[in-house]
Amino acid sequence: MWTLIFRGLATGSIYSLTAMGIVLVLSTTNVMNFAQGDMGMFLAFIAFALLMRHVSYPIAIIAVVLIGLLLGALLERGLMSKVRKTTSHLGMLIVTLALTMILEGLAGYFFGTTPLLFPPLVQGAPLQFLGIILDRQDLVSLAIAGVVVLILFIVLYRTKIGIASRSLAEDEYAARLLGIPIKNIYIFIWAASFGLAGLAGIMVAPKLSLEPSFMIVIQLKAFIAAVLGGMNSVVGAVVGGLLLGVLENFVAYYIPQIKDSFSLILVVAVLLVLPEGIFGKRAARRA
Amino acid sequence: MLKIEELHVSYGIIEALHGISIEVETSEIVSILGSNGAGKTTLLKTISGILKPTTGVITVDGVVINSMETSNVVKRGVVHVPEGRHIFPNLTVQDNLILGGYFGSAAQNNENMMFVLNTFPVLRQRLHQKAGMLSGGEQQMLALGRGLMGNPKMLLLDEPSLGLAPIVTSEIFSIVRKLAKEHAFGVLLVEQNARKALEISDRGYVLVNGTIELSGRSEELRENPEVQKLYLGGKNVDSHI
Amino acid sequence: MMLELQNLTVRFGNLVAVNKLNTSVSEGTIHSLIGPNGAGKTTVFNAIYNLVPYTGDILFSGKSLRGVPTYRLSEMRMTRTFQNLSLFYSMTVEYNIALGLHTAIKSSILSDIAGVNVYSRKEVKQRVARVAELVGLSQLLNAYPAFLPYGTQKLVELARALVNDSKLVLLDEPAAGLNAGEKEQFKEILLKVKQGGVTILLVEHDMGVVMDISDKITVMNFGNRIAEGTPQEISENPDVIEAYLGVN
Amino acid sequence: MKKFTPILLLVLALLIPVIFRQKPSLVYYLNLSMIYAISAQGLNLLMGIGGQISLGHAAFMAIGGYTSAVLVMVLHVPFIVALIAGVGLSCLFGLIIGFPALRLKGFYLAIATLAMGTVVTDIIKRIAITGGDYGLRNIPAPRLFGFTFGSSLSQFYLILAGLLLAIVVTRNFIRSKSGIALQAMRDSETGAQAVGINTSNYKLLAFILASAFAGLAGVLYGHSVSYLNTTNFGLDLSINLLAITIIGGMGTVWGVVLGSFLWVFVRNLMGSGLEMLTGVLFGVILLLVVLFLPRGLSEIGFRIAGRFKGKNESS
Repeated sequence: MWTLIFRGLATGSIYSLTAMGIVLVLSTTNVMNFAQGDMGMFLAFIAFALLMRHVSYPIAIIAVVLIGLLLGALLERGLMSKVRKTTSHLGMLIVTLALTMILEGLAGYFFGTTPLLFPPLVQGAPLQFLGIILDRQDLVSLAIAGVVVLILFIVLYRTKIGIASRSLAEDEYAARLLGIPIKNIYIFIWAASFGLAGLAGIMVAPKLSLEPSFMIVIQLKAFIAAVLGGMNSVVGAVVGGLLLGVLENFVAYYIPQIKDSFSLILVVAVLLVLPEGIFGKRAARRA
Repeated sequence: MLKIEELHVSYGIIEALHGISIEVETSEIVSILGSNGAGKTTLLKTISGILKPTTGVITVDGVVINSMETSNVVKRGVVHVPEGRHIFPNLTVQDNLILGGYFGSAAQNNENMMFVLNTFPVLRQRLHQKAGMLSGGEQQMLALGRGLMGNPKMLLLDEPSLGLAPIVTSEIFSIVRKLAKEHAFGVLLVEQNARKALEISDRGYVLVNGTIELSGRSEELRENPEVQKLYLGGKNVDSHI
Repeated sequence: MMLELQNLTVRFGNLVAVNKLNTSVSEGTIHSLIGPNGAGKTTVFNAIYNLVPYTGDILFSGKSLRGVPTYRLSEMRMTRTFQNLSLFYSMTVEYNIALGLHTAIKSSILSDIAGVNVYSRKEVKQRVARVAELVGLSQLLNAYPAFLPYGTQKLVELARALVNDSKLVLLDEPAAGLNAGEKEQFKEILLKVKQGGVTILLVEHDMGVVMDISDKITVMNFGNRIAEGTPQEISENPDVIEAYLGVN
Repeated sequence: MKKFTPILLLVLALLIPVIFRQKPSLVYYLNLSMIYAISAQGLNLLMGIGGQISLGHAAFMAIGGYTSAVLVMVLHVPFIVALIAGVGLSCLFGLIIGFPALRLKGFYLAIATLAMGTVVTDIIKRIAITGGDYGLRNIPAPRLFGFTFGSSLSQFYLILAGLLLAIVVTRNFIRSKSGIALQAMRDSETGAQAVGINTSNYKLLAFILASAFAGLAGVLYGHSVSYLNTTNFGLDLSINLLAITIIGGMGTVWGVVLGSFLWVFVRNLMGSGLEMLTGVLFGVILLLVVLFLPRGLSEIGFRIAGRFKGKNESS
């Protein structure tokens, strides 16, 4: 029972990381990023290349996150800022779909489509604690996810740039009137979400095999987590991801026949019945 | 201090302002009156750099600001408190205020925060609540307070009385007047509530279809039959244009 | 009565946007709904169109509109225009107006697949031409609305609302953004429309327009009806003067 | 002149396989292109005319293909019956998937259709009769009126007929009352409701029609390629169909055909080892189209045609 919950949380933490990136971008820039997962996939390949060149694990992680931040900033300046001006929401969605085609194509071209084995973050037998079986890999990924969530929260709620990002999500016009340098905030947001994608990619890669499409499933689950969380709050995304991870583990254990479709049916149901998400809140709009 | 000369502004092919000239001095409150669609909000948006004029010059203390980005206009001390308040409803009152002082140093912001909370004591009680939970009047105070956090030399107020009960409007207006006089900044006030606006302002301009139709000292405007007509719609208000 | 509002109340959370509003619109009149920003005027339109939940009742030609979906109203001969234009920008003015006849023309899935263009029928063209002449758009039928001045676009929307022989037309701020000349033209057109037997319910900010053409005016403030009467009565009403000029 | 262009094109189309009969692989790719064009034509109606989005379009091809294949292989029903059943079932699912569209817009609709599409292929995979992970092999060739369309060449004409049907129906529908109502809704939903358009019904209609095309394409795919596997009808294909439609030009009938040919040929004719770059190339083209050519590549065609016309008139 507790083992199930723990495993669920470990998987859920990965959903949360990806969902946070999606929600961060969606709520501030109004772009639903279908490429969040593939951004992580691309960075996981870079991490793989580094590890193969005997770069140590921690350095590879740091390098990938830094590369992610840089790519995110480039993506915003080079593409998204231009797209924002000229196209509709639908257009922006298609732009991110195009991005998935490009990223998967590039990864496939450089690394091939044969699944690769990504070295695990840590090795060793699972730990036992009060009768719960704790996988080391899961423990590490939970810990990393926890630290990242904490850092992101401090940034979003305690720093000017974070508060400004949240204000942009609520009312861009007002943010502009206050003189907030919106350009920089957008760069910050895309950089942060690309960085998050990289971390998620590295967490997932050892669990699945590394191939150009390996993040698609996670991307889908992250969408579901984001929808559960109400699409507009980063807190919701984290909780939604963890909840989905746990629910999935229970369903897979007790009713394995429906484990693949369960979350998909759940998301459609939530969208139709509770469009604000389970934890979502209706924005406290002015009268 | 704020000087606007021959300002023309267009939306695409449609011109909304046809050559407007306005001045506001330090410590002076100037109201802009006019019906919906007359171009009042367009004027404020152009001053704050949201819209770019086709021709014309806007200067603040002699510096041309009409080609600047909004963030630079704000740095020059021109702060626009928009119609409908536009507070950030899901952010706390404190976060709303912090964003008003985005460019200030920490020390300066602390000082401003104290000042704003002393001016609007209601906000102090609600500092950690979500701004969306405030009443209409409190939200307007928050919007004003957020504007004051930016150390304005020139405050642009768009319809501060919108949706507020008369007594609340009076309270807010008297605070604005007091602040402008004591802290020596200019106020450009756009208002539908013409009588109220003329009560607190020193001078006023009447904007009709993108042109200044009348201007003068507030007392004069208040007595002017044209102004009365504009607001209660006598016959042929438009015919003399 | 063409339209009756009985104790109409609309709440958004704690805010009462419209409070127990009672009024009736007589057949063949121009009835205006005025009040400062945020007084609840557009909310009344939205309630009539079943776009917001309300209590009380709304009767159209004696029939309650409760639960009647928005799209049915056109068939019942009630149409409206919008504060922000809602034209079909990928289509010509002619088609924009002709679509007002959507409920009047029948088609089947077979005729759809066979590619029958119902709007090219002679009868449709005639009706469109007639209403285009009424509002002065005859020369512009082949133009695309996006290239027309704002005021003319508003006329296209009006023509679309009129083409299906509507009994009642709800106009939301039709004069906003019009220049002086266009306003004069608009007033004349509305009076002509009224002569044609159409009842008009008007939400409008421009007092010049309202005072000149209304038969009856209802004044709202903070969701409440504060006065009702002829333009003359309204302009002398002290409550109205206070709402607009803020006399203490 | 203009009147004869379609006839000219048709004659050319009819001659193509004869000209290339030495190259059956080329004819095979032509067939595939046409199949994707039929499917994308449905997406064109849905997105280009109806303004709705679907990320589950490929699933309807799977429904059509599997239904027809299973009926022919297991129940031995005539191809024509299986064809109708495949399209019919696809329509039914189109109706079902259309319901969320009544409440959801934009991104949310994209997620819902993505999820539902995935569920559909998932369910198909789980039914034993469909061959599960191994897929369905040796699906018999289409047989109509006693004639078996066994070769790529004969299938070419059958698929061409399907494509022509799709094109004609799309063209007609765009001008019909329903088509115009859908375009009105796309331009302004509030305006459409004000003139009495029952927007819910028309949205459902758009989904049903789109699924009908996809279903038809799926049936033709199954019986001509003779192999079906759910992995070929996943999100990947849905996205590619979307790309085909947008690159070719949403709302234009011929653009979609152009887009399909481009996609199939670029993908299959790029040298070995470079296949993966097709995705990159298509992604880049898609980006450029979204940024610079809102009407897709067909816009370039329009411009050239326009210039040509202008020259003719001036000379």
